[in-house]
Amino acid sequence: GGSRGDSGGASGGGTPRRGGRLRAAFAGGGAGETLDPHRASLFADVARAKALYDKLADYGDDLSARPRLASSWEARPGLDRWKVSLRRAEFHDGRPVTARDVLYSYRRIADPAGAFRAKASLEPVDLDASRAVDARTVEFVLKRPTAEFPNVLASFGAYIVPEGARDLDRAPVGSGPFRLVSFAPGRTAVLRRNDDYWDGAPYLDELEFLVADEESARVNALLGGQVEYAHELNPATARAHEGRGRIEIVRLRNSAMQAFAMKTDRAPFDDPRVRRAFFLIADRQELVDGALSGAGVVGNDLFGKGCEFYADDLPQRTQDLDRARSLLEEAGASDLRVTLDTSSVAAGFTEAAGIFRDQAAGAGVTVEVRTGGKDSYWADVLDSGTLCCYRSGAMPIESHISQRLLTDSTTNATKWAHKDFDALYRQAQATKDDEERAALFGRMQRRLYAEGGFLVWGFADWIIGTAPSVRGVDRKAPANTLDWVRFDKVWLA
Amino acid sequence: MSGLGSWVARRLLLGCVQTVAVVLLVFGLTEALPGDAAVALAGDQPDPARIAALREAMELDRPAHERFADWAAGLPRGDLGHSLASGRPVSSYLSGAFGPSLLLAALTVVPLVPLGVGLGVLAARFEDRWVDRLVSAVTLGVYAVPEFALGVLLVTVFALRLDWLPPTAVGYGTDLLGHPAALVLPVLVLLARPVCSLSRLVRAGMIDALASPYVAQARRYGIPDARVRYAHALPNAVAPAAQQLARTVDWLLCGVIVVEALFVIPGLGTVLMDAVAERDVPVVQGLAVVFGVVTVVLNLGADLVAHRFAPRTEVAA
Amino acid sequence: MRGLPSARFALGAALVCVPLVIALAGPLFAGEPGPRAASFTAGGGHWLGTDFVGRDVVRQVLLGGRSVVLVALSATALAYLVAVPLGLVCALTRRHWLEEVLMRPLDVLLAVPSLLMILLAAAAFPPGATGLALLVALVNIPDAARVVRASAAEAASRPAVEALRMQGESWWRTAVGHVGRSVARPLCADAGVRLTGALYLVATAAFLGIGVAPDAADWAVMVDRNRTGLFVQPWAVVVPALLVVALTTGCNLLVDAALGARRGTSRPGAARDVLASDQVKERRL
Amino acid sequence: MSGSETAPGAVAEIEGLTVSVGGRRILDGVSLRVRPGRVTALVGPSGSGKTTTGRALLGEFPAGALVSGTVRVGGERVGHVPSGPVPVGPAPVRGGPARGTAARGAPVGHVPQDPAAVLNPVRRVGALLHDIALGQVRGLPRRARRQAARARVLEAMAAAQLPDGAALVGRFPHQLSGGQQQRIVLAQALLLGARVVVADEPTTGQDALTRRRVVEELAAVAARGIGVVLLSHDLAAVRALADEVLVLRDGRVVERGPAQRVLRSPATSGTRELPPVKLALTRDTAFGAPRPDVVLRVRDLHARHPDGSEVLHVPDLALRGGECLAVLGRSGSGKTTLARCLAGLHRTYDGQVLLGPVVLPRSLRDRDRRQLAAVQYVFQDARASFDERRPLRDQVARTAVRLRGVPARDARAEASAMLGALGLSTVSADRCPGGLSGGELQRAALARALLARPRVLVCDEVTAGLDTDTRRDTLDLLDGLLRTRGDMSLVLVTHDLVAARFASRVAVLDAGEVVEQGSSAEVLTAPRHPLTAALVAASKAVPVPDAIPGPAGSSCRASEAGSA
Ligand SMILES: Nc1ncnc2c1ncn2[C@@H]1O[C@H](COP(=O)(O)OP(=O)(O)OP(=O)(O)O)[C@@H](O)[C@H]1O
Ligand SMILES: Nc1ncnc2c1ncn2[C@@H]1O[C@H](COP(=O)(O)OP(=O)(O)OP(=O)(O)O)[C@@H](O)[C@H]1O
Ligand SMILES: [Mg+2]
Ligand SMILES: [Mg+2]
Repeated sequence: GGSRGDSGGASGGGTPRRGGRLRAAFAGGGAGETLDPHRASLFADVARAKALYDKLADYGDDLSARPRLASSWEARPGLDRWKVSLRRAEFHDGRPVTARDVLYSYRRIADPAGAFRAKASLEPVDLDASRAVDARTVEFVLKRPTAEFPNVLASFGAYIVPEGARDLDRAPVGSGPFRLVSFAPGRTAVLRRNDDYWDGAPYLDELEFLVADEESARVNALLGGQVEYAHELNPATARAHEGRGRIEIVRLRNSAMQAFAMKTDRAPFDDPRVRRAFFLIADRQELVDGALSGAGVVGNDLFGKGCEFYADDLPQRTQDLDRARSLLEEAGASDLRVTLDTSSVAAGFTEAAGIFRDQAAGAGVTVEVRTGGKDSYWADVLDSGTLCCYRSGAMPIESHISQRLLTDSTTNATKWAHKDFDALYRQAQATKDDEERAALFGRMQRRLYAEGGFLVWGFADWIIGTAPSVRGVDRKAPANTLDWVRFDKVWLA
Repeated sequence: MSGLGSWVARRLLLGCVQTVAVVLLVFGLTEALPGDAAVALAGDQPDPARIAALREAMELDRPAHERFADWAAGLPRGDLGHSLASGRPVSSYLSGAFGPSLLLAALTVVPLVPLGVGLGVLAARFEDRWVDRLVSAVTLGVYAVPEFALGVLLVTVFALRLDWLPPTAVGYGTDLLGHPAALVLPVLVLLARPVCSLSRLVRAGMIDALASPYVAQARRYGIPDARVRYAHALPNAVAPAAQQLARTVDWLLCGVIVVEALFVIPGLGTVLMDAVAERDVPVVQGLAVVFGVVTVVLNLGADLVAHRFAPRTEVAA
Repeated sequence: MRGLPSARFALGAALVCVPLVIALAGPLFAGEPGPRAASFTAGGGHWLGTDFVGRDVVRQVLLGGRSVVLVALSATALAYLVAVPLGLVCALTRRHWLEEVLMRPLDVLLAVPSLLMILLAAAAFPPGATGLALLVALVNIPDAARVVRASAAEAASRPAVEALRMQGESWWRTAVGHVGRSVARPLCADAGVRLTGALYLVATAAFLGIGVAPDAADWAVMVDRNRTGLFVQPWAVVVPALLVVALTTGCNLLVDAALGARRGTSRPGAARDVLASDQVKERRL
Repeated sequence: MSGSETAPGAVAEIEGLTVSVGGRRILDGVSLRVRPGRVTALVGPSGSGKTTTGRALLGEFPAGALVSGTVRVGGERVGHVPSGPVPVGPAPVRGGPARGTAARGAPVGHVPQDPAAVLNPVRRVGALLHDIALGQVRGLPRRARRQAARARVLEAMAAAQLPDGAALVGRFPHQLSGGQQQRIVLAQALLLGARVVVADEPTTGQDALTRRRVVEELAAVAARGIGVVLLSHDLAAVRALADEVLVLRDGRVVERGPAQRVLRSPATSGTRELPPVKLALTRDTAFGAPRPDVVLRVRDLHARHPDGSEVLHVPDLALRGGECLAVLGRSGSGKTTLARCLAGLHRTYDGQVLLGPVVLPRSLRDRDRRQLAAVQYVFQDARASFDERRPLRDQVARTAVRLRGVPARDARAEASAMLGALGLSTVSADRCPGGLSGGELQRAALARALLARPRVLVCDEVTAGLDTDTRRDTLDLLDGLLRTRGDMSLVLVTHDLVAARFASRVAVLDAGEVVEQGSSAEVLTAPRHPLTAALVAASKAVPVPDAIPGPAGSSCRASEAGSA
């Protein structure tokens, strides 16, 4: 099982103690928040969904899939049919979790009318052909061989709800570690321990999610003892309080990739030499120190540091302005002017843009920073512009590639479209052997390292603050993985 | 007074037109913003197919005027429509957020008026002496301190260092009255700048009034000092101060975003922020109705006061 | 200078001088940008530490005055340039419809939350200092116009104004030269605080991408953007904030002093001041 | 209150008071003693320093003035005096927390020359009256206070000749006529029960009947033991009231003594021209030279105030070329309203005002320059009609610049000349209005209107605040203009029947109705309407309570009668 992730990095030691109420402050989505797990998109939504529901699988610290409601999975040799067995688990209303519930949930997600976020992740599955073999076995039929199918089971938002459940926003019934007591959108959600939880009942009696959009409000509430857990703190705040004893700072490494995305299909970045020049312009440490306030590590133009299959054998790139300049000259782009799109949509974006602008000036490149509105930023930069700030939460490298780097990827922000690259990916998905697959992923990554569109300059820490009495908070799990905001393993000392 | 009556009636009628204009304007502005609810909901997964599906689900593919007409048709029934983001009725958004906003506004205005007026009168009374200099310098200084800085300072000192007051109202939801201590700091932060601007306007008006022959006459005739100041000089300073006060109340009711965020008070400002971010047009429109009505009523009130304190205007040739 | 209330004047002048000198001369002394350090650190040759993107705060402070002075002052001035005539027209007209035509649309603007306005501007304006000044002015006009109108209404109906009209005096002289001057004090008080408001609106707008860059060297922007590091590296907030406070407080005190002086000299016959002879002498220096 | 410093029997005292502004001595060694129950009158030409002396008793001096001497009220020093201790009295010592405290011991009642200035424009006139009264009924139980205060207010108003007080307390100052404002301020002083009352021209701007009653009331005040300081040009009133008279000239007391002696036998040059009203001697014809053409005509005029009350109804009134029309009537009868309708300052009326054949727009804002220049109005409250921040001459000259297109420089020269002709020196004209006396301002206001070369000049009480000489000079000037400038006609709104006699025609208003109209000779010698008769009678027979025997009194009356 994948439930042992907490054993290593629990914050503070001692034997877990039952009881108590934990209040956790998150940035929220206002009165538009929802309890429907399939609609979850904010961290607060996900944290609530995680407490109320389960997925069949979830990501471990290295972003490989770990079984959850699924007790095991097994592929047919062709890798296009997967048999998934469910463990014995019950919904909050006492009904057992069955194969029919799984199929209902996935069909609901895939329903075009719902426009749910996880629909894209479930795309490989042919849900019409998939069926319930028995009450606790599902056979998934895939549209093509998919070696990383368990990642689909673990994908963001693929929660299992009871068959026929409709009014998930008001009366959520899940199989998760907590049951809902009350919910006021944009303000609070109170949950109580589910004593019958299959993975062992939580230690906490009660869990309350509170919404505080402003970071300083979360910190103040934590310092003032109004909450015991504050999600998403600033690096500067962390530095101010780290080691002072008043609150505990938990840094979740490698949680967010920070990058500049170059559109490889248009000038000037359609020339690989220009892309390479840009790779050499970036002083990654300066970016991490300046834009992330030091809370992170430098990147190497590849996604997924710390993940399974990550190509960490490639040499770390460093700034080399002379080389960059000559590359640009070669490409006939010595007096290059580019516009860098940024926005306050994510922490560090505008800062990184400013810093990069100054670095680029060193190589004779004029970068004009254009600050756009944050609400439509992602849609705006998907197709327009040439260079933009980019970030991504943790996900398996395979998902990153399938979502962003294939010709038919839906969010291909670098417009990376190469038939041979697509073929490599498909080949990897059809390869059952892990090592062979790793080699294939290595080839793909080397290609990206040499001439890809993502200038990945860093990986930001995810910073969480807790009261000293809070124990059992995992310190290694990147955001979006199983052990992140996992309150069933947390206890109050 | 029939003149005044018809004036008020006309203004109220105009007020309805104004509110309609506000709603139209806000609708237009929100529509003109790049992106729509579907894009906003898609967030960092701007999958075009999904956005299209969302658009269809939210009926955003219909022309703007049709959607507006639909929404407007519901108004007479008191139906403000449903949120695009959550599908919940807009009225529930408004009713939930109006309480905290109203409470904060009321709690701020109650001490604001005596404090602002009192300081202004005090400064004017001791014009150019140390009291005035102190009041002027402090009010100006405080005014120049941004809200967040003041908030952080107050929270650090009174909540985190001294532990006298809770640092935020997190978790109290709409039941703020049940936790009066949590309201002290937000109200102080909200008060700080309006007190300064109000007191400066009052001071300015009072200095002229206190130097006037009619105040000298009242003094000479042995009217108690306080009464001279408040009943005879102050009315001359009231008109601009009333405007300022109306603006302040308007601001308090229509979005004290920083303070709401800093102290986690779920008021109208927060709802507006979220709704705009989500391009939740029906909610924004509902808010526009509230803001329009509030502004119209407050401006009318301020104009009535100004009218009363410039009685001679009625005879202007 | 003729008998300005000297203490207030000196204090105001001193307060204004520091930020003004830094704003005007600062860029000359700023020098070349040094290498960036980590954000919000102290020491390392940085007297006032580093800011949110690791730049030297001293240098940012030296560079950051000009835009503040230019944008905020011009926005405030612009707002009054429109609001004063507008408010005066409304105060002086006897035509209700004209007043309604001018003021009611402004009320509509007032009812639109400024956040929405700024967001729209962010989307519609190409970012630029001029656009920003215009926007800040626009946000302030309705409000300022109401204050002008309210303070001027009484003055506008006095016999002195009737006499001016009887003389066929031009509207401009009547309105600005007479009515405007009689309500100069409340207007100056209002303008003084509005200047501060304009400053921070500039900062907010910068954060949303309008006008100055979000990492611009600009005192108001610095205050806003460095706030996250307040507890690690307070100077990056405190120093620019103090300069802003000094600038606006000083401006206001100077205006107060000037108004006080004007009252002392320009209404000689108001016959209400009792003066000891020595006081008189002091006043006539 | 020690009283030791005050001369025995004096409630207030000025000793060797010298006030100079800008190097000019506007008061020079003035001494004055106010005794309880006695009336001390200050007379003298306009600008001689009466008002300045009166204000000194209140502890007020022109800003920037150099002052020496002593002022004591009730034994306490007032103001600044060089060696003097704390400034006391109601003087607005800037910012002093103690101000006004001493005033409570010895309040000095004050009826200023320009009453509008001391009436708070944004409060109802009853407000201050009520506050004063409340201070006096503190002893009563809380409930009864309001009632009692109100009763006192109404009583004081009645004493100040405002019998319909209940209707007036709720009005704002601008809703009262000039005379009513003055009486409100008088009522304040009466209500106050001060030991000293300074009454600055309390009878100007009042009709003859009211004037007589006001004089009676002041006599009654004195009889209550209050010291009254009467500053006045109204020699009849002075004669009727004063126990002691001081004659001021250029800030110096040139003559002082018991009223009978001073007014009868001028001892020095200062009073040479005082007693006889010389109008009669210089003039035996009516003003101007009337022609038959009608310059201005009022047709079926119904004027309302914004509250809806109709205050004026004039069916038909014509002004012929070169003629002088006097408008008479009791205070509050609508004279100013009529004048303002003509001038375009009062626009809520039905009916027409025609200039020649053309209907004049109701509001002066709709009149073009020629129409503006054609009808000019001299405000009843001259001080309020000036911008207090600009030098007077500049303001006066603007008329010529704006309405006649004269270049600025020439206009200033013209203004100086006109002001000079009215007896105002260039030096005073270069001051701001605050630096001029009431009479001086009145003449400046006249000069301002004259610079427009108007075809119709509407004068609202232009001579009210002037001494006999100046008044005569001013009227002479107007007469001269009427004669030389054939195209000018004059509407003289006045309470001054002497002046009215020189008008070609007279219209009498009562409660907003024209009750009598005709040639002045007819109307004033054989009045048909009882009101006219009463006014004429009252102006002839100024009450002489303790009759001042001798030629002084008779000379005045004789001269007035003789002019008829
Ligand atoms: N704005 C107003 N609203 C209501 N009533 C007014 C207003 N202004 C003046 N009145 C009243 O109208 C009447 C006529 O006033 P008007 O000023 O014409 O009198 P007047 O004859 O000039 O008196 P006086 O000789 O005292 O100057 C008075 O009774 C006055 O109280
Ligand atoms: N602030 C001042 N500066 C210079 N001169 C002044 C000032 N105030 C008054 N005066 C002058 O002092 C003289 C006396 O003025 P005051 O008002 O005492 O005269 P008055 O006798 O009351 O005249 P009137 O009868 O016209 O009211 C006038 O000539 C006036 O111009
Ligand atoms: Mg006088
Ligand atoms: Mg009158």
